[in-house]
Amino acid sequence: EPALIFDLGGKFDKSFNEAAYNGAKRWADETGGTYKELEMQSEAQREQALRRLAETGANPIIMTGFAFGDVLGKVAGDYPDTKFGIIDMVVDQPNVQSVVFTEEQGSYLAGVMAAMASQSGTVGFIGGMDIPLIHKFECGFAQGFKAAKPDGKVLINYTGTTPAAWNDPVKGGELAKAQISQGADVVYAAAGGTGIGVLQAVADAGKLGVGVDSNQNHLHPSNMLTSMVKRVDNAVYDAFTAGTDLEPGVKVMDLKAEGVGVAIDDNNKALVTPEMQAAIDDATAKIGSGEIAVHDYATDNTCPVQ
Amino acid sequence: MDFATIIQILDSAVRLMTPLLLACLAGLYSERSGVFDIGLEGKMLMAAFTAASVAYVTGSAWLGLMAGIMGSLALSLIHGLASITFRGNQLISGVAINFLASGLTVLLGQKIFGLGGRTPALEGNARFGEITLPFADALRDVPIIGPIYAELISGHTILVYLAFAMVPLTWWVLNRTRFGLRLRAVGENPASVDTAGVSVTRLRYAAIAICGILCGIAGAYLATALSAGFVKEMTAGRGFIALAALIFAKWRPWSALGATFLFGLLEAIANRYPNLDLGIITIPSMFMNALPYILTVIILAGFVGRAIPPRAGGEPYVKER
Amino acid sequence: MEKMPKWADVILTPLISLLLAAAISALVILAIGESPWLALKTMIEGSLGSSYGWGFTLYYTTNFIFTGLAVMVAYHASLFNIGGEGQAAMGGLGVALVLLYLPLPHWLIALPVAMIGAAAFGAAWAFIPAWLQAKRGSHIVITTIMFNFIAAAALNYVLVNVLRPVGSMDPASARFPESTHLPSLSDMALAFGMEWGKNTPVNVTFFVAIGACLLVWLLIWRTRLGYEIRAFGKSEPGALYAGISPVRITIIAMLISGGLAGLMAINNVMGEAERLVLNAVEGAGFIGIAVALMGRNHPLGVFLAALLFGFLYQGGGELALWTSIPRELIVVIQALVILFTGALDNMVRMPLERLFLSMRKRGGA
Amino acid sequence: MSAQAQQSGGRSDAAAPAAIELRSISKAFGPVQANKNINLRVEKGTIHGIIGENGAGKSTLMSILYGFYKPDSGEILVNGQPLTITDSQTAIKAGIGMVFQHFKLVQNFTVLENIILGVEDGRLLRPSLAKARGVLKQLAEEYQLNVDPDETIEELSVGHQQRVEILKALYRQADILILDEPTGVLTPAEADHLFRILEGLRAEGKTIILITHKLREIMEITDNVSVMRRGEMVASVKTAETSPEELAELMVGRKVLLNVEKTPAQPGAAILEVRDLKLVDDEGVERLRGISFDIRAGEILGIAGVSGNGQTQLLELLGGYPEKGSKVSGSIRMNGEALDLTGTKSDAATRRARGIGHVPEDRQVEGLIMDFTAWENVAFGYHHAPEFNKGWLMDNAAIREDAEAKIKRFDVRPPNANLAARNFSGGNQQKIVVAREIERNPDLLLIGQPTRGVDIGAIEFIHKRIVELRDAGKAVLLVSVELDEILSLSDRIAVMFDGRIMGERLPAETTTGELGLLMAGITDTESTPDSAGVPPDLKHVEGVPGGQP
Ligand SMILES: Nc1ncnc2c1ncn2[C@@H]1O[C@H](COP(=O)(O)OP(=O)(O)OP(=O)(O)O)[C@@H](O)[C@H]1O
Ligand SMILES: Nc1ncnc2c1ncn2[C@@H]1O[C@H](COP(=O)(O)OP(=O)(O)OP(=O)(O)O)[C@@H](O)[C@H]1O
Ligand SMILES: [Mg+2]
Ligand SMILES: [Mg+2]
Repeated sequence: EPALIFDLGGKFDKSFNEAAYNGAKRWADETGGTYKELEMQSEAQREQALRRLAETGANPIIMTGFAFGDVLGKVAGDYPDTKFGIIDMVVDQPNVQSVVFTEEQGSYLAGVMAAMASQSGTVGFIGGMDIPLIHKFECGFAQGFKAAKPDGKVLINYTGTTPAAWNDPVKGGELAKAQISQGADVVYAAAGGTGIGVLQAVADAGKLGVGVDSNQNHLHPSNMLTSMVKRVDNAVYDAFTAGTDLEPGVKVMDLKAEGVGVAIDDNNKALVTPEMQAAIDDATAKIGSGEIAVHDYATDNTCPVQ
Repeated sequence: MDFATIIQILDSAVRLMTPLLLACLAGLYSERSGVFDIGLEGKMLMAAFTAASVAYVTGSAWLGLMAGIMGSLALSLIHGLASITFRGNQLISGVAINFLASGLTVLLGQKIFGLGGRTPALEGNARFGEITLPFADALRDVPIIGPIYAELISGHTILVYLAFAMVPLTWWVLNRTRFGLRLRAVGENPASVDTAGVSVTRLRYAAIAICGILCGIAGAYLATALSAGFVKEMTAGRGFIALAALIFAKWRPWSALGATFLFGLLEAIANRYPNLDLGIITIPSMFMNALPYILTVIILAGFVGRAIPPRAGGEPYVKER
Repeated sequence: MEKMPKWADVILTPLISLLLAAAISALVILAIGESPWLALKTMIEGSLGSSYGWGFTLYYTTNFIFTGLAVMVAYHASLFNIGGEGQAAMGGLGVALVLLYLPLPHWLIALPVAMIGAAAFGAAWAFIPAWLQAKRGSHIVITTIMFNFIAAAALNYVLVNVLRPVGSMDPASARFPESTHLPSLSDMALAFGMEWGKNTPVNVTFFVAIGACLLVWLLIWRTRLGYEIRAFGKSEPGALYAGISPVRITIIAMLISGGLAGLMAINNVMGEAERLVLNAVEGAGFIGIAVALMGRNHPLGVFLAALLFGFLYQGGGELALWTSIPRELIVVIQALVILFTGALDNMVRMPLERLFLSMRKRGGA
Repeated sequence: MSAQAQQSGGRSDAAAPAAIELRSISKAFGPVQANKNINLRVEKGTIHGIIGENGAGKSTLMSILYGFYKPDSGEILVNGQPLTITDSQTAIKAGIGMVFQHFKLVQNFTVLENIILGVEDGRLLRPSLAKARGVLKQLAEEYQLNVDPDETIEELSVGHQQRVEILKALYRQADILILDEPTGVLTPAEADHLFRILEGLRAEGKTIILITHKLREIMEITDNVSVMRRGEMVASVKTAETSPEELAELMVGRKVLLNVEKTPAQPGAAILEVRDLKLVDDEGVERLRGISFDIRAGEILGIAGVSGNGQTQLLELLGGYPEKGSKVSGSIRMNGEALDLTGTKSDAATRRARGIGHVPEDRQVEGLIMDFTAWENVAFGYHHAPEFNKGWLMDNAAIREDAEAKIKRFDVRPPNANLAARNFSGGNQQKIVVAREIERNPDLLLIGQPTRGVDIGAIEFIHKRIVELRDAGKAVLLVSVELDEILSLSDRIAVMFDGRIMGERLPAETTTGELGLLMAGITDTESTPDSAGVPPDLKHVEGVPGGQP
């Protein structure tokens, strides 16, 4: 029986935990199988949860979030017969599959779209807490935007310094309004529950929003340019499907593997012009071929643009 | 910084200060009556939840507002029971109320909507819309006054105007009415009120009820005006900031306006300048986010003297032991 | 003459209050369509039913003892320190810096040094609000609230930009050297050939916490400084009359308070995580307020209240982990426990007093 | 007003009903039986005194009558009609007014606001305030009760605060006025003035119940007097048919010496030399304007004066804790050595170490920590003393032992060192403070208002101890607003007015009249008031004999 462990944000975090949950649910719905799921309550529980699940025979055990990396590194060796999967972090152990996403590539595409949709030449990015992971989104977005509009401007805000930063739609809305008043007409939110407020404020102002992680286009049809989807659900689904045969090593979910991408559906179809679509396809191809190398902020903590 | 930017920042400050102002005035009523209230946060949170839920279900922001007030009032009642009727510790009661709201909102939200404590997004009449004041559009192009009127003063939701109207109203109630006189007296020396033949209990309950109503409006404003629905823990510490503003304002209504405006303004400025580039160094976002708090401390240390709370504050009125 | 025997006040009243809280909690659980019985069973088994559960319960207890004592000491000087959260976070920074940058060959050496680092950083973070209160009259409640936010920002910055190992995504410091790892209670039990609480985070810090309770008790009720703190807390004019300096006491009490809050880092940062992560304090600073107030500002009370919260935390964690009951239920239960034992205690005490009084009258007549 | 209505209804009984009749009233506070089966009859149009030791239950009984406490059993008749008094509103409606021992005023309200509190005429304040202003003016003229209606209470002297309380009752048209220890905080002159008012009220047919510890006042003004002891009413007599000695015995249950016995002083070397002491408080008001005096060993220097003329500041300054932010100059020498006036060595702890004991004016705010037990309070201020400490820790056993001994020697009741200070009556609280300060045998004892609100048994005791200390060759600085106390205890009297010492007199060679003049700032050389120097809070001292224009 596979198991899934959510990080502290909880499974309904409107972000990647929720995406993981959707993947597991899809697997359960399709196969009729059952799985165990756990939500973390505190830092100290991580190890407890891993060990308890491993001891009860759950296999594979998938966990979301970089915060598990340290503990998994410690625990995995004690349960050589159990397969583990960790998302957003690389853990070098023989029975661990590390799934990493190239958020910068997906964000790059979103940046390209934003540049083409923007009339003012100014777009915005709103992150939750100021942590490296979110800079990956920011930097990819900025690269894509600059590639299409070299003299355009990206406004950047982070919501806060406590976990409340992920759940403050009011502040998110206010940041969006501040960016809009500075000319931004497309705003990309990578801020969990805070993003809901961002997208709402953007829609209220008649501007365009870009969602994150799961497809959020339905939130404000015709005011959502797109969503940068990060297919955590696929990663979980695949892992559950692989079951005990989960392949150890690093699994890169990149643009090519459709691990990341921009969502285009009925809600935003009207906004995606043929030229835009062409640009997306072009960029996708070039990134795939390596012609465009989107810089990953995490490698050196710097961003080539801005 | 040009004039338009200043207007935009002030406009943002007004929106950000409104929940603080309402909560601050709520605390003012309660604390001037001698009942300390660190549960402002919890009451706002509960109100935000009930307001958003009912607004979603009924599609009416006004019904949502009523529900927000009810939700907050229910917690006020618990606080009253603990701190007035049973003469318990007001601080503990406040702490408990914060926990209670934090847990109950998500628990109920999950039970009702199954979205992990969120409510579905509110649309149309389920939210308070922005009001354009008369002549706002006509005056917009008049220099200076035009933008001030059209962009700063006009274009807020009704709750913002209500919050601002509460300031002179509160001042008037406290200083010009019988109720206000008694309310202030009961916070300074409840025995004086008791020996005058007026019920201390009833007065304090009345104060706490007003506190509940105002917190209710604040919560409803957060969930149904500023944003479009409830998200868990969405008050994000605003109740505590309101408490700080209340002390800062030395428990006075006009000063409360000033104090909350200051908080709103500092936050608006920090929002506007997320990375202050000082040429040599760039101040990281973390510190711009903390700027309102740092400046508060500096202002407090430099310009505001000792704040003396209402004399009977925090103590239950005990006649016989 | 007392209205009722001391045991009734100290044991019976809280017990009945707890039962009331439990009863209401059961109603809440029923209301969300779950079984209260199952919930209770899961909580008790998960937290007290095995050495494993105890290992976690005592770990959380240790955290709460430190923050509870911190609030308590300041409270005796009538200073309401809401800043435990920030002070404990800063204590963590102190521990991390000491352990990462000083060569410490053995935990027996590392522990005292880290304790100094933790206490010093916690105390330093309490010093500014204390100084502002003493000298400038800035209200300690506001300044400590503000300092919580500022500490979070500072930590956010330090972890992301200074302590984070290159290439790591995780805003956390590197692991502390192996030599500084604290023995867990299960290791210690194993040394005596006992199998106890394997893989649980409770560590030697638990004993440090108990020691802290004793020392704080001595400090407050047996030393001149404690006497002065209590006197000042009860009456400032009285303190002046007795030659006690308000400035000195305000600052010293807050330094001790901040130091105690900072010491919590020994448990969670040094003992459990063995590295510094963002939000390591996880609200323990705020729980400390409830613990101190419920513990009636006495170290023994703080210990018991911390144990109760440790139980709720671990039991609640288990509940959320292994049943479909959402984890927020536990927050509600905590709230009810705080409410009934801490704020509505007179609801139980008053009738009890009447009962004892009438019993005595009948007995006397 | 129901009482008046009934009166005008015209009852045909030959004997007029009593204004108040209490029938077997009982009241317990938890285990404490404060009132036991009390019967009391107060005739209409009389002044009825109630006396009794601290804690006898006087205040409780009156609070029941005023509806502040609910009796456990018993019956109350007002003007012959049974009346269930559930709260103060009922009592007020029945025409009962009460001035509490501890005033029930809102400190930061104006006089006017305090007056109308609870009897406003409508929802808005403005008309009520206007009306009250008019009525107040009328009452002020009628009864000589002048106060500035716009002053806040905290700026008024206690005497004036009391006037406000009386005005409150009169404004509520009280027919029956209860005064609980009204003279405890008044100067003799103010007390005289109050009595003239009370007599005026009686002449108008109002009934007055007066609680006091001062038998002189009972004899002077009351028609009847009731004595309480340990919760019971032990006697009710006509004042004309009794004597102070008899009352004292009834009250305490033993014979009491009403006058201090003391031998002439044998002054030695100067212990304390004060020169040109000046103090400006943080609001810039000059509180002390150059005070100089000596106290010698074996001598009691009494400082007389209306309160608010700098005595408090003088005591606090000598005690080592002048008000925060005040500026001090001058010099103090103790046993020939200078004492620091500023800096860290000017605090109360240092003063104690130099041999200065201090019984502060306000025992509840300064002298005691009310939540500490009696034994903890016995170390208060001396908690650094070696005999109370063992190394790093305090020696609680030693402190406790010391406390038990002091409680025994000073007959503190109940003799339970574990009781919190707040659970002792005022008199017994005072004994704890006096015991602590006197028993350490200080070279100099500062003692402010030693017997305020204390019953006669305890007064006798405290006075004796002070004289004993003097006889042991120590110096005593006594500050009191009780001229009787000053006259009977002091070896020399200095009168303070407006931060200055107006003159020194020997008790045998002066009179209350002369001291009263000095207290009002009038020296005998110039007979016009020193109007230039009258501080603002003395604008209303017309109660002081000779101080009135
Ligand atoms: N509110 C109260 N709660 C509990 N006990 C009280 C209360 N008030 C008074 N008592 C108790 O009742 C007894 C009578 O007190 P009361 O105040 O009536 O005495 P009193 O005669 O007015 O004394 P004093 O001369 O000091 O004013 C006291 O011994 C005290 O222990
Ligand atoms: N609310 C109360 N609770 C408990 N005891 C009380 C209360 N109020 C008064 N007492 C007790 O009643 C007694 C008399 O109190 P009261 O307030 O009448 O006079 P006091 O201020 O103590 O004395 P004094 O008349 O000397 O000023 C004291 O023992 C006092 O501690
Ligand atoms: Mg009394
Ligand atoms: Mg008394």
